Amino acid sequence: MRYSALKVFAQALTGNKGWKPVWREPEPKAEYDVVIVGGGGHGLSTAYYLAKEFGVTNVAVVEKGWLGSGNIGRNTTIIRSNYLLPGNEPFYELSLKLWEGLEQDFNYNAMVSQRGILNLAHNDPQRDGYARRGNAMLMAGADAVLLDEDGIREMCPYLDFDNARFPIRGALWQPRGGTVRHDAVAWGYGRGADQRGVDLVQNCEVTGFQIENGVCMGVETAKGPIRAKKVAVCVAGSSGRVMAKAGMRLPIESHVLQAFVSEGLKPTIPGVITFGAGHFYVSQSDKGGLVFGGDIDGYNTYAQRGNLPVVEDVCEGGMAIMPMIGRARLLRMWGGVMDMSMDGSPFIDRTHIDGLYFNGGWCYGGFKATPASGYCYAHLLAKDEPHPTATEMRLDRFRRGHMIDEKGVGAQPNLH
Amino acid sequence: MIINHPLLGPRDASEFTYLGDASLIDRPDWQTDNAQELFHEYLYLRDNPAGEHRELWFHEQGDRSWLVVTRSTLTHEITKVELARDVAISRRRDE
Amino acid sequence: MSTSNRLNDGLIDRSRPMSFSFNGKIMGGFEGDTLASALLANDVKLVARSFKYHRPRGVFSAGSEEPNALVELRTGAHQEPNTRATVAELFDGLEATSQNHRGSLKYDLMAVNDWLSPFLSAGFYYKTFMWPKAFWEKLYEPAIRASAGLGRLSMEVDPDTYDHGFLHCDILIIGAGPAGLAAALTAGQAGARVILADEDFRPGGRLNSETLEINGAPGHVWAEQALSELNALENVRVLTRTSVYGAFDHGIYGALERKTDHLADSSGKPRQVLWRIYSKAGILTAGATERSIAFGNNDRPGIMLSGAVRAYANRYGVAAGKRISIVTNNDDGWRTAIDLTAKDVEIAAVIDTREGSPKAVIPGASIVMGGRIVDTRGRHGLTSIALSNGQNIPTDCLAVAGGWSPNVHLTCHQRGRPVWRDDIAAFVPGEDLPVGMRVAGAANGTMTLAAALRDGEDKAITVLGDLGFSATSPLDLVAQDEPSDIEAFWHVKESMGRCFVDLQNDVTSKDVSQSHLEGFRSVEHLKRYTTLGMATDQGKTSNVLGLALMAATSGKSIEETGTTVFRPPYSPVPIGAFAGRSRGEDFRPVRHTPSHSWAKDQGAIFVETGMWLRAQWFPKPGESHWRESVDREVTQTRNSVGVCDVTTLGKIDIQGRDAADFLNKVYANGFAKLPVGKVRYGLMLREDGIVMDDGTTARLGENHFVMTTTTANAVSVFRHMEFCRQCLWPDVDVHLISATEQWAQFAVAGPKSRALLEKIVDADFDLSNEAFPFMGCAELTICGGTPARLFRISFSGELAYEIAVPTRYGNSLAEVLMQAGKEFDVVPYGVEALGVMRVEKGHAAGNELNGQTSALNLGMGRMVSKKKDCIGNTLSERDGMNRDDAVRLVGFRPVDRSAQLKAGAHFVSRGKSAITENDEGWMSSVAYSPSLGHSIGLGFIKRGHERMGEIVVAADPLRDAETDVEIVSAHFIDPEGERLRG
Amino acid sequence: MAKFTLQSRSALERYIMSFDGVTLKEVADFGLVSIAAPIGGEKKLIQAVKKSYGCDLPAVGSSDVSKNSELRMLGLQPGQWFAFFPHAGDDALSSVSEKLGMGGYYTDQSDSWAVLEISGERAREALERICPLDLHPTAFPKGAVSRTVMEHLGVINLRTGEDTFTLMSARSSAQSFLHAVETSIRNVI
Ligand SMILES: Cc1cc2nc3c(=O)[nH]c(=O)nc-3n(C[C@H](O)[C@H](O)[C@H](O)COP(=O)(O)OP(=O)(O)OC[C@H]3O[C@@H](n4cnc5c(N)ncnc54)[C@H](O)[C@@H]3O)c2cc1C
Ligand SMILES: NC(=O)c1ccc[n+]([C@@H]2O[C@H](COP(=O)([O-])OP(=O)(O)OC[C@H]3O[C@@H](n4cnc5c(N)ncnc54)[C@H](O)[C@@H]3O)[C@@H](O)[C@H]2O)c1
Ligand SMILES: Cc1cc2nc3c(=O)[nH]c(=O)nc-3n(C[C@H](O)[C@H](O)[C@H](O)COP(=O)(O)O)c2cc1C
Ligand SMILES: [Zn+2]
Repeated sequence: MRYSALKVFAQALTGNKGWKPVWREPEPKAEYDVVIVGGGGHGLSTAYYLAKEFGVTNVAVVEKGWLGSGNIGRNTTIIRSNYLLPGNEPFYELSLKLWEGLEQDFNYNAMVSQRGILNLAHNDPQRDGYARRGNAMLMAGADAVLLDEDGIREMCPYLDFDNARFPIRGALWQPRGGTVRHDAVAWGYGRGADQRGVDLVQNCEVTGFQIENGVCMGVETAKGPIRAKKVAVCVAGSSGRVMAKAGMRLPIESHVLQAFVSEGLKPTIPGVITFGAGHFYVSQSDKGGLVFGGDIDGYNTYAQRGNLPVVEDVCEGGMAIMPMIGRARLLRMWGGVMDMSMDGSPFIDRTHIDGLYFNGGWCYGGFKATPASGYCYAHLLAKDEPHPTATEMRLDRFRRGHMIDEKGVGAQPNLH
Repeated sequence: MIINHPLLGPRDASEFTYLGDASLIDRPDWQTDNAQELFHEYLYLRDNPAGEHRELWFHEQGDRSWLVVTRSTLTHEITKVELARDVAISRRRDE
Repeated sequence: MSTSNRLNDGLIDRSRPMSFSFNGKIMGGFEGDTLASALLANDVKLVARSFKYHRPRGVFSAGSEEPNALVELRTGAHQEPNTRATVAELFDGLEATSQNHRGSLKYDLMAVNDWLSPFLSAGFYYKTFMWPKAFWEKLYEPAIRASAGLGRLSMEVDPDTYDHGFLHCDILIIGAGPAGLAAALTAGQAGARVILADEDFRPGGRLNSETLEINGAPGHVWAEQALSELNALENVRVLTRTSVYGAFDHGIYGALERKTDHLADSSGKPRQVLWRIYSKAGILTAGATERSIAFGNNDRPGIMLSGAVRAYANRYGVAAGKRISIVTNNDDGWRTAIDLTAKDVEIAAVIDTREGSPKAVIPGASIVMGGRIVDTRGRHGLTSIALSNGQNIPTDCLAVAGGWSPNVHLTCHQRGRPVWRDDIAAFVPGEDLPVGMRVAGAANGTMTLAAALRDGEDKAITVLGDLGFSATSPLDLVAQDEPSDIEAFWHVKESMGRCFVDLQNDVTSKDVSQSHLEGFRSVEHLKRYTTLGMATDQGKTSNVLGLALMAATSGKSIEETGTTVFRPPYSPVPIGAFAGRSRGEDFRPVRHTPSHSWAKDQGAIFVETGMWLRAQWFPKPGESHWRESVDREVTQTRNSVGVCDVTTLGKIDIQGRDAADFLNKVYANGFAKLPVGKVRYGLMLREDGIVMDDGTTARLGENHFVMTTTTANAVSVFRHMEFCRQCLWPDVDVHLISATEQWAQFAVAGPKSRALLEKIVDADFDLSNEAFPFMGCAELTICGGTPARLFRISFSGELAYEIAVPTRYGNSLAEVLMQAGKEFDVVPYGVEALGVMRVEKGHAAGNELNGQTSALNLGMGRMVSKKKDCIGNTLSERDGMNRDDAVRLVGFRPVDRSAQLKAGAHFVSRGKSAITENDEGWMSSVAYSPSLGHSIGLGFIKRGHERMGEIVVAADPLRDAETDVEIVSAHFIDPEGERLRG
Repeated sequence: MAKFTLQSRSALERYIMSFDGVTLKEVADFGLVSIAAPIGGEKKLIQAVKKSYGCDLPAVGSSDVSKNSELRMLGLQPGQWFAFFPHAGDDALSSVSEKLGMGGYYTDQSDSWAVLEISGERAREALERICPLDLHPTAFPKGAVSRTVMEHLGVINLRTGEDTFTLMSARSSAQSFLHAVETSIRNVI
């Protein structure tokens, strides 16, 4: 069913009774060309692009819960391509371009809202770092603007310019950055994949891999075994525990990132604002809630919940830059389990087991990557060679000494 | 969270700084033939278990002890807390 | 003042009348009122507009679960959006305004949405607004955003303050209703350390709203007695106006105490205190929340929860209407009729969805058993209800009794799942409670009074036993169990008009079925597709109804359908409260250098470096641009002598028999053979071979070293060294302690530095080049016996020293150096000049040691010893870190000497365009060199060390600049190091 | 030749202030010396301390007072203690090391800390607003000592009496430390 204003109008007149399910609820077949493990953003977009761009439609996405129950359903929805390193920046810029045409492409309004992202700088070295990054962005064909204090004041007069412990000295602004209605991304990709014949199998946990003579032949699931020519894992926060079933240890730890939403407020801030002298970033959802977050809790966990020190730290950061939010109430806090990699950058790669592929290590930044990750993973699965923007995202890069460490904090995931 | 410090009793986790898997105690021998590979595994690869996890916490705002905490990554329940130095010494003896 | 709906009695203080205003209209109430009770007393029915359809709405509940009656409380910077009128205590002069409407509350222009509602059904926006593409940004999105949200922030700095606090107890009891009070009495009398917290300003829970009796007295009287008994116990702390908002790991609870919200003015005290409560055990006695029933137009002002109608009558002495009807599926609804009748309030009808005989005689009311309401009327307030049997009943208030849902919220904060109980038609806490938590009373599904009291007492006895206390004597409370039979009833299918499920977000029963139709069938999909339960009330009165409807549609049981995830906070908490005092200038502590007050007197400009405030430069009269000051400071230092406070560098005192070996392992370069009385530059790697930090370390004795770290890494280096000491090499005899704060340290640099120091060191110390050469160190006395340490090290490249004295003398030493140096034209310099001189000398600093660069990149590859075990040497040998085309740190100068270099520019070869493929490196630090008279830079470029003299382009598209630069040695000044050795 | 002399300053200029039920004052003129025991040398050090001061090297988390009750030995971390005593000059280090001799490693900490004493019947109520430690006498009795965090500052808390606590924090942030403790008092009084 194609969506349009006309369709909404026609349905309204007939009591909204003629809508069709966005996806079928199929039982898994015995065998597929590709089984994608994980029905999050990346799994669904991979399926979508496999079918749409590479003509591979004999595909199943196997999801242990409901579609979009993982990090795609709980992230702070920021999209941007303001990366520094050549192993990353072209990939994220590809992703941003895909976002820009996404809704027309999959006929679903995910409310891609490009109202800009503002990274505040509070000292000279930070500003120098942003300059280096802004230039890297421009050189990769992205957009970037370096703002001075006056420029920021004009854009966000309510920031604390006068009484701040760490005064605002400048900012890197990416006008094309912004937010997207996260759940709708999963639904749009899911619907698009389903329409092209992909089986989306919910409530079907993958419990093991069928590995025979070093070749992966399929998966064991809660709904029985499924054979597959290729098994493509993209389970984000569950990467460690899933790949352990294939006997693999990964350069990944699972950590919780909390996020927060305030009660609904009339328009308060445009776009995204990030604090540079503490852990706080914020945007406003289309429902009016201030959606904000900060640092990860910092300890290994698979529980989708965090603790108070980070809650306080994040709110302190918020009050430090925008003390007018003091009387806004925090409505809900939640957590998501993230696949924190050893250098803060992701993997889209084959494994040493033939037929088994891995996509993960997205840390707190994989939402923005959803389109490109799906596109590049589909490329790898269909052609068995990496997409040109994802050649560095290899599992063996630490062995070879080719880290992609944007933050420069080394092999300690909780610092990335 | 609360970490029941072996010397000081229950203390808020915010006094501590987290490092990671307690296997970081087992630093490889730099002179073995495949030292580079061993160091790669030591520094980069993780069991990352869903369940019991032995991990290193530093009591930075306390007695400056490194602790090995055994904690479930599913429930956060802590079942054991040891001084890392004791753990390190006993591992050496085991070798 | 008309308080037309006031009844007699109630727990308000009629001797304390108060006036308040709503939308500018001034009205009266009493102490003990909430804004909601006072509005109802004044017959104000319409108080708000719903989120999506802008439907007129009135007060729905009498507690924190309120979905409708949200107002903007107070004015100006104190304005507080989305405040529940049902918990806002009345104070004299309170001002409130309604929110979320265009035009007046009564004639809201946005109410057109209500007429358009068929087009705005669940998820409509995902299906449209996509064409033409360009319209999204310009038209659709702005329109959607403008209509989003409820209340407005003032956009002014929050003028109130907030505090944090920490409490410890054996047992935290959450909720001071009958169950909580019974538990607290039991636990308190047994001597346990007890905290009893309640959201309400008046403890007692439902006892305040009911006519039930305990020990022969009205329940609220017993509650008062219990409370004074508890207050008399030293081991019990009662916190009212305190909501426990979350249950966190290991018995930590978060609670928000509202200190001054019930006052007109906070008088400079914190408005709220956010407590972190550490408990050994918790007893949740949070009661239950009533829920609604879905029938046609069940959302009009005047339609309220039955228990709330009772609460307004019994507790606040307010009749919620003049002619009240009740619809119920359980016995509790009847009590509303009974209590109101006793207060002479006219009851129009009692409609029980169950068949059978009436549960009470209600004079004058029509009683309809097996009744169904299909529609209601009254645009701005209820006027009548229509039943399926054709009856039309004029009524201005409808009390809805859909059953009670135990407040299981906190039992689920650690991923616990509640379980369904058919007999009470409700979810009760499951087995997987937060560690240490027990649940009693209505929260546990124990819905009736006598049983709730007993449950509270029993759970307290169990917990006491677990903690090793024994209960003293039984409470022996006498109370009755009120009738509480229920037959689940959710939805009048034959309704005319929409049946609202989530009142705030305007989710209707049709949205639920449409969600099912479109495949959003899991409760979590239902929630996200329809926004059910996502409003400020988090669906407290509506979630169970919504999922019951979903269960019915999908043919599953309610148990199978399950609930969505409960998340903190139980009731919303201001962001300001979470931040506490950490805001504005108090966001983080400030660290001052020992000479801060002297520097301030000199008019220094300060800059934040981490937590430190450091003098950036010292402007002189007549200098109008910072560069003038900095150039002067550099020039004068290089020509004569300059002084700079460098205390902020980390200092670690290292002692022990194995100290030298230890340093040899934590540093990449050798330290074992450093002689006593000498300093050496040390390069510290991370295990991955990337540079972690650098600094100088002095050997003061055979077993005694002092290490310096960079300012930024002082803490992390200390932590790392403790890790090495305790975890990697646990047998070594090495002891570390920070000495950063102990010593005030000054760089004294420049050709006259020796002459200056000679004036202050005590006579016996020989400063000559022979006696105290470059890289020497010593402990000595200065200024007549003050202990000091002297290091002959140089960051500036000049003949230079660092001198340290105990911090107490730091400020004085700055003054003395200035006095003694006057004859040499001494100059104080700040971090800016320090930075210029280090760039001139080619020293790497933070911008170069950024955690991404290896010793090889920095041109120090050869320092990494291959002959010993040290942190980082093995992995620094990986191929990827030893590529031929690796970037190298070198110097850059503009071909056109008048050009200004910019840090952050990227290098491309001449003739190549500035795109990623051609990127060869970046400029990390720049400075204007007054010594050379032009701009200089340090940067990393591929194979830089082999490209001396080559001209490349520093591309800076961000600032629209491209500058030709020449690759040169990083040592712009005195490359042979003659000055510093002189 | 030295015609210059250096003036000493206390961290908080000898601050003192009384509130209703609480007194807050700077403790100045003290010596604070860290003592570490060489591995294997603990016994010897304990004997030396016993002999010189008549007190124990206490367990981590507790303190012990010297025979003449002038010096307090604080157990702060395994193998490390702080000797805390009234002392005016800048030779606190040698005054300890000379007494205890070669058996330990000593580091002067006298200038590293700003020290406040908070006392009075409402002192605990004020501390409740910043100190995460359980200060109930059963959990933190007289003589107990612990490092913790208060308002982002590391603080050593030593209980010297029923209602008297000595608080030590880094000297460089003395002003923020004082502000934090003072605010806690003002917020409750
Ligand atoms: C609080 C928070 C905020 C964030 N903010 C941002 C942001 O602002 N911008 C940004 O770019 N990124 C952000 N992220 C990161 C981003 O959400 C993730 O990187 C990204 O969603 C991960 O990819 P995914 O969508 O495929 O993961 P998921 O949605 O987590 O998908 C993985 C799926 O695998 C399923 N699965 C797991 N194990 C199995 C199994 N054994 N069998 C079958 N299925 C299985 C899971 O149930 C899950 O549905 C944030 C993350 C969090 C938690
Ligand atoms: N007959 C029925 O159908 C029925 C149903 C429900 C309740 N009741 C009545 O309710 C009472 C049950 O007693 P109870 O003590 O279990 O409950 P209660 O409702 O009397 O008391 C609960 C208290 O907990 C407080 N509270 C809730 N959540 C809190 C939080 N997070 N933080 C702080 N405070 C919080 C509330 O303000 C309230 O005062 C009995 O009187 C019973 O008669 C009857
Ligand atoms: C961008 C964004 C906006 C959200 N807005 C709301 C909101 O307005 N109301 C609400 O109750 N929850 C909101 N949530 C939180 C969700 O209810 C939910 O907590 C989150 O998706 C995690 O799922 P879980 O709590 O079921 O684990 C929002 C979440 C996100 C990611
Ligand atoms: Zn704080």
